[in-house]
Amino acid sequence: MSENLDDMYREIILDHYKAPRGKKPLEEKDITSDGHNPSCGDELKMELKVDKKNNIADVHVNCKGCAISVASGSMLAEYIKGKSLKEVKLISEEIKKMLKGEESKITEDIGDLDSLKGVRQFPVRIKCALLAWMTLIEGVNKFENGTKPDSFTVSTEDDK
Amino acid sequence: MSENLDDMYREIILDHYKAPRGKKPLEEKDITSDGHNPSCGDELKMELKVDKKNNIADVHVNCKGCAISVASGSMLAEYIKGKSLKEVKLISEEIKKMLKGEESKITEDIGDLDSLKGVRQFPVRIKCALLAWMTLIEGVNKFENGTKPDSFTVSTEDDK
Amino acid sequence: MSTETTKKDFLFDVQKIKSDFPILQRKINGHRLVYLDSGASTQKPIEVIDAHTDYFKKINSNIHRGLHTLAEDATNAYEKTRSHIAKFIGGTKTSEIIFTAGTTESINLVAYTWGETNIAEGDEIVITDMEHHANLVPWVMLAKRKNAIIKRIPITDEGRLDLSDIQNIITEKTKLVSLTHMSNVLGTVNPIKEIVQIAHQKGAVVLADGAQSVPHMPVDVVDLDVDFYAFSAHKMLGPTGVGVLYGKEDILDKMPPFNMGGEMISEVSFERITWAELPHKFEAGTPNIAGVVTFDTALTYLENIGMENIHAYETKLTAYAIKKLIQIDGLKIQGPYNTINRGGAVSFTDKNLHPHDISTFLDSKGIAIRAGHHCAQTLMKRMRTIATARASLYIYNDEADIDALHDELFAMRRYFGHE
Amino acid sequence: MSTETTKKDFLFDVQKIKSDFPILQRKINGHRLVYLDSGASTQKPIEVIDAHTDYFKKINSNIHRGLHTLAEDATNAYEKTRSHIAKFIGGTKTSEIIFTAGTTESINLVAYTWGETNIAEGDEIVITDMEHHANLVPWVMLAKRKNAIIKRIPITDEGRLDLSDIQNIITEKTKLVSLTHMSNVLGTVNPIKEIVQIAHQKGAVVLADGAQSVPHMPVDVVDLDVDFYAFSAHKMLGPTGVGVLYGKEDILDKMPPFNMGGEMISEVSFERITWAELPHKFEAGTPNIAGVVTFDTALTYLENIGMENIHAYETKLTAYAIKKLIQIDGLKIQGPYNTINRGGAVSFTDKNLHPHDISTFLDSKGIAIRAGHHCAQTLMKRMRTIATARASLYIYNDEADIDALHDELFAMRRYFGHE
Ligand SMILES: Cc1ncc(COP(=O)(O)O)c(C=O)c1O
Ligand SMILES: Cc1ncc(COP(=O)(O)O)c(C=O)c1O
Repeated sequence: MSENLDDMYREIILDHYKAPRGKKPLEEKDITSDGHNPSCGDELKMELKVDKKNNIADVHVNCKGCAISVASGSMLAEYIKGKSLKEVKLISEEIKKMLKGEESKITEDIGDLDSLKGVRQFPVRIKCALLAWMTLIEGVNKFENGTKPDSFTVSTEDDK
Repeated sequence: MSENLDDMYREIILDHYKAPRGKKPLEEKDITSDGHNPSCGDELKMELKVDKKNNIADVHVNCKGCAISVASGSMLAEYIKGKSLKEVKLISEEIKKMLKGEESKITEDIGDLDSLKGVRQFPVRIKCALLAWMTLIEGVNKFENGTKPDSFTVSTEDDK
Repeated sequence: MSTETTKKDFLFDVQKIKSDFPILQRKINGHRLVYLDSGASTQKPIEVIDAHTDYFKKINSNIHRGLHTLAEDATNAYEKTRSHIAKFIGGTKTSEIIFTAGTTESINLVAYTWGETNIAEGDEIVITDMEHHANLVPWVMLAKRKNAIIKRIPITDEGRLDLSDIQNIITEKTKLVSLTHMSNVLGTVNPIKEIVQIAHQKGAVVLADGAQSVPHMPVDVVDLDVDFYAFSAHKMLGPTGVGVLYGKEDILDKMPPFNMGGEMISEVSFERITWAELPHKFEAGTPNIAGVVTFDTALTYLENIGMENIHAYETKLTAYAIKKLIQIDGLKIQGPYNTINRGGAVSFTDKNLHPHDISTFLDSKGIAIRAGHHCAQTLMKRMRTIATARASLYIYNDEADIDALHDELFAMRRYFGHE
Repeated sequence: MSTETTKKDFLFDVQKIKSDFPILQRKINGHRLVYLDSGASTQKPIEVIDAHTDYFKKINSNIHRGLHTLAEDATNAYEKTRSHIAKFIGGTKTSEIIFTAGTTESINLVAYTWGETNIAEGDEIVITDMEHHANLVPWVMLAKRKNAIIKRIPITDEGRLDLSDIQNIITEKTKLVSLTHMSNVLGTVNPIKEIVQIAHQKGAVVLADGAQSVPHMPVDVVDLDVDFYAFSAHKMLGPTGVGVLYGKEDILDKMPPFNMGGEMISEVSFERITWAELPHKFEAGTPNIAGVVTFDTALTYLENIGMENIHAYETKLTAYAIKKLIQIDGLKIQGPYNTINRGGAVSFTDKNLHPHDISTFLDSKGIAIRAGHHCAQTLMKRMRTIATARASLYIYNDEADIDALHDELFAMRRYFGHE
């Protein structure tokens, strides 16, 4: 399993883990979404500010969990800022595929996110890397459907 | 298990099996007792005539079952005729002990009954050999307690 | 099909197969072991025995929650068997395959969960007159608890289901039809697909007891369209203490869990408990990991021979057995003589001898058969007998085994003086 | 006792024991395997592995109803283990020893049978704040079905039961006290005997979860006077898929059966079903015969070392582990530091690192520990943590294993930049 420890805990991941981006809570927010991973106990709170063009204006992620879930949340915070809701959902689905080892259509340079690939060799840790992205998808979906913020919780267990 | 097939199916046993004694139903009876062995399906009906001195005046045994249960019932019919109720209960308990490999106090010559010993090497068949004797004990007990005949059924499963 | 069968037959070397089963080298009372009790439990090929040893020497660990190499290897091996089974029985989802301790537990699981929540007063549960106690007692007791009604599909004297009145037996009140795919006593293979269609028309759910069928013929639960299907590993070259319950996902999803504890929960607090996703919801505690892992090897062994081949071979051998046994005077086959839709459980009774004496005698010659009610007391009653002797066949049996049985049955009648 | 212990210690050659476990030869990521996850499942000595192989090569058959040699040999071997267990846990009757699939099933059996018939609205069930889900979820759900009340014996910050208010927790309304003998997370060994006395005074029945205790110390259920006791073979060198439920005969006698099917009935008709005598009433269907038979060898292996010796050795090794681990900055032991009434489950948390990262890191060095909530989410909440890392010891561990753990935990902090 762990011959490739450094593949998972890459420099970049440890960097995000030690200094997670998006730490500051938002003053104004349009979306809040909470996720958690019952088998690990990881908990993640996400806040998003959406501008008039439906782009992500600002992000806050607060994850209490392992290095992988924290780093994944931090990378998400960095990556989605300025992207449209549509783009954001698309990339989330592609990251899910990438982590599950399914064929993904990612061609562009996804920067730091690429380093999450190393998690694939550690199947039990995939849920950790997924947590932030599932919480994001759920938040955006509910926002688009007009559901009130903070009325739901994502669980990684729901994802088969 | 069956290196000693002939030990179990001794000449005497086969003889009783092929021509069971006590076949004739009684015209007058003081005790009737039914026994059965659910795991084999063996069924046994017993009728006893008791004289004024509390001796067994006549016996009828009808057993539908394997060679061992039939032979054991036949030997019982032959052996207990003329014996007192007390003697009959005593020998039944001793036969139980003998079959279970416990120490038995039988010293007298018990004739054909001795051949039941061979069954001991076939633990699953012990219940077959026991059936008649348990039915007898039950019948005599109920008779002594004044319970009406034919109101009960013995099951070998009750004997631990 | 018959020409194809003949062709495939050449691929099936019974002597080679016999040599894969170490126990067949054992001498019983000085005779070679002729094992004709596979309906009770089959023997295990060396591959399966070795797989078990390997598991304990190289992988052994608890599963699922572990983050170390052994735990991950064990989890992968365990889940590999699940995928294998899903494929083996017709291509189900892995979430529809639940590991249990055996057929008996599989059926009880359904009775305690689906049954407890779906059967109400006045509802009807339909079984048949040829059920094993495992597929009878749970339903009779459930019906008792719920004031529901047990109805039975009768059987003909030949030992086939009598479907002439089926439309009156399965009605709008029927909530469940639970029946065996193959009788462990008669050998009869029941027309599950036909019965499923009738039951579904009436809105009833169908459980098929596959304990005797999956080991002996190709089974496709998706094609049969059954809602539940149960079987045991130990009757198909696998280890003891492993069973399978297949259930349709939408039905399983709505069922409450059965046993409760570790692995089957998602979140636990005193206020709220949520269940894990399928199939884990139904697998509480540490399962029989080594058993499940080893079962994979048994499935592969069977696939390498081919379930079609196994079925064709056993059908031929069953026909041979019936032909030989009916030559013996006073012997009666209990079950169909015709081998169409009939498996290799061959029950018989002797006019003069109790099955227990038959079994004891044969054992003294190294021949292992079963005698008794075969956990089917109500069927015994229907057949007006208290017990039968049963020879049940598998891939490691051949005509020589049947000949030995036949010859010793002859000798037996002489021994007991019934020539 | 301590001088006696020291003397006996010389009889206990850990290096010899290590060599009995083939899996310990395996290299994990290039390192020797340091197995510190015995609380989840133990490794198996070669004797146990061989016993299993032997069973399948020489004896394998279904049990009880068979009249042939193999069936009788298998039945004898199966029942031999039952007698052995009866002796191992203090000399109970064999009718009081029921084979199950594991601790989880043992406890669920009691909940479904005794619980279903003895717990009514308003009754109280007392558990503790350190229960495994297996001894929590069944009771919470039973209480929900019955409108009964769950009460909990709290724990101190050190991780011991807080019995100060026990007379108000166990009351005349209490029908059942169900608690673990040893915590799988904290290592705490609970004063079962004392609690049984209090419970019996109030008329309550006591179930003790012995999953973590029976493998590690002498246990005498007769002396403890518990009414039910549950444990698993796989946590004491035995096979997976085998558990034990001990129950007092008079209580078992009055309980309805659990799973229903073959072997557990006496007579079956549609009018009347009667149950087999104890213990068979609770063993429906074909059990894990090979597993039960093999368990006998595991018991003998443990007895040859001596449960007193095992307990004394593990106590010493636990003290060593605690002493070493508290030297690491930022590490906190979750559970008692004092090894009196404490077993070798050593949980810890790191100020900066999640247990999953700890476990993954250690695994890369060949060290197998467990990380997570250990099926004890309510205990995690009480300890104000979401998960712990846990090293759990057994007879094949030694100081070198603890040293390896200690050293790699140091290295880990450097790797993640938390020196
Ligand atoms: C205290 C305790 N109880 C119950 C169990 C459940 O045992 P099993 O998974 O063998 O059923 C465990 C095992 O993790 C345990 O540690
Ligand atoms: C038709 C049938 N159903 C159910 C069972 C019970 O299977 P198990 O004992 O493996 O639970 C058997 C096995 O004897 C069987 O033949």
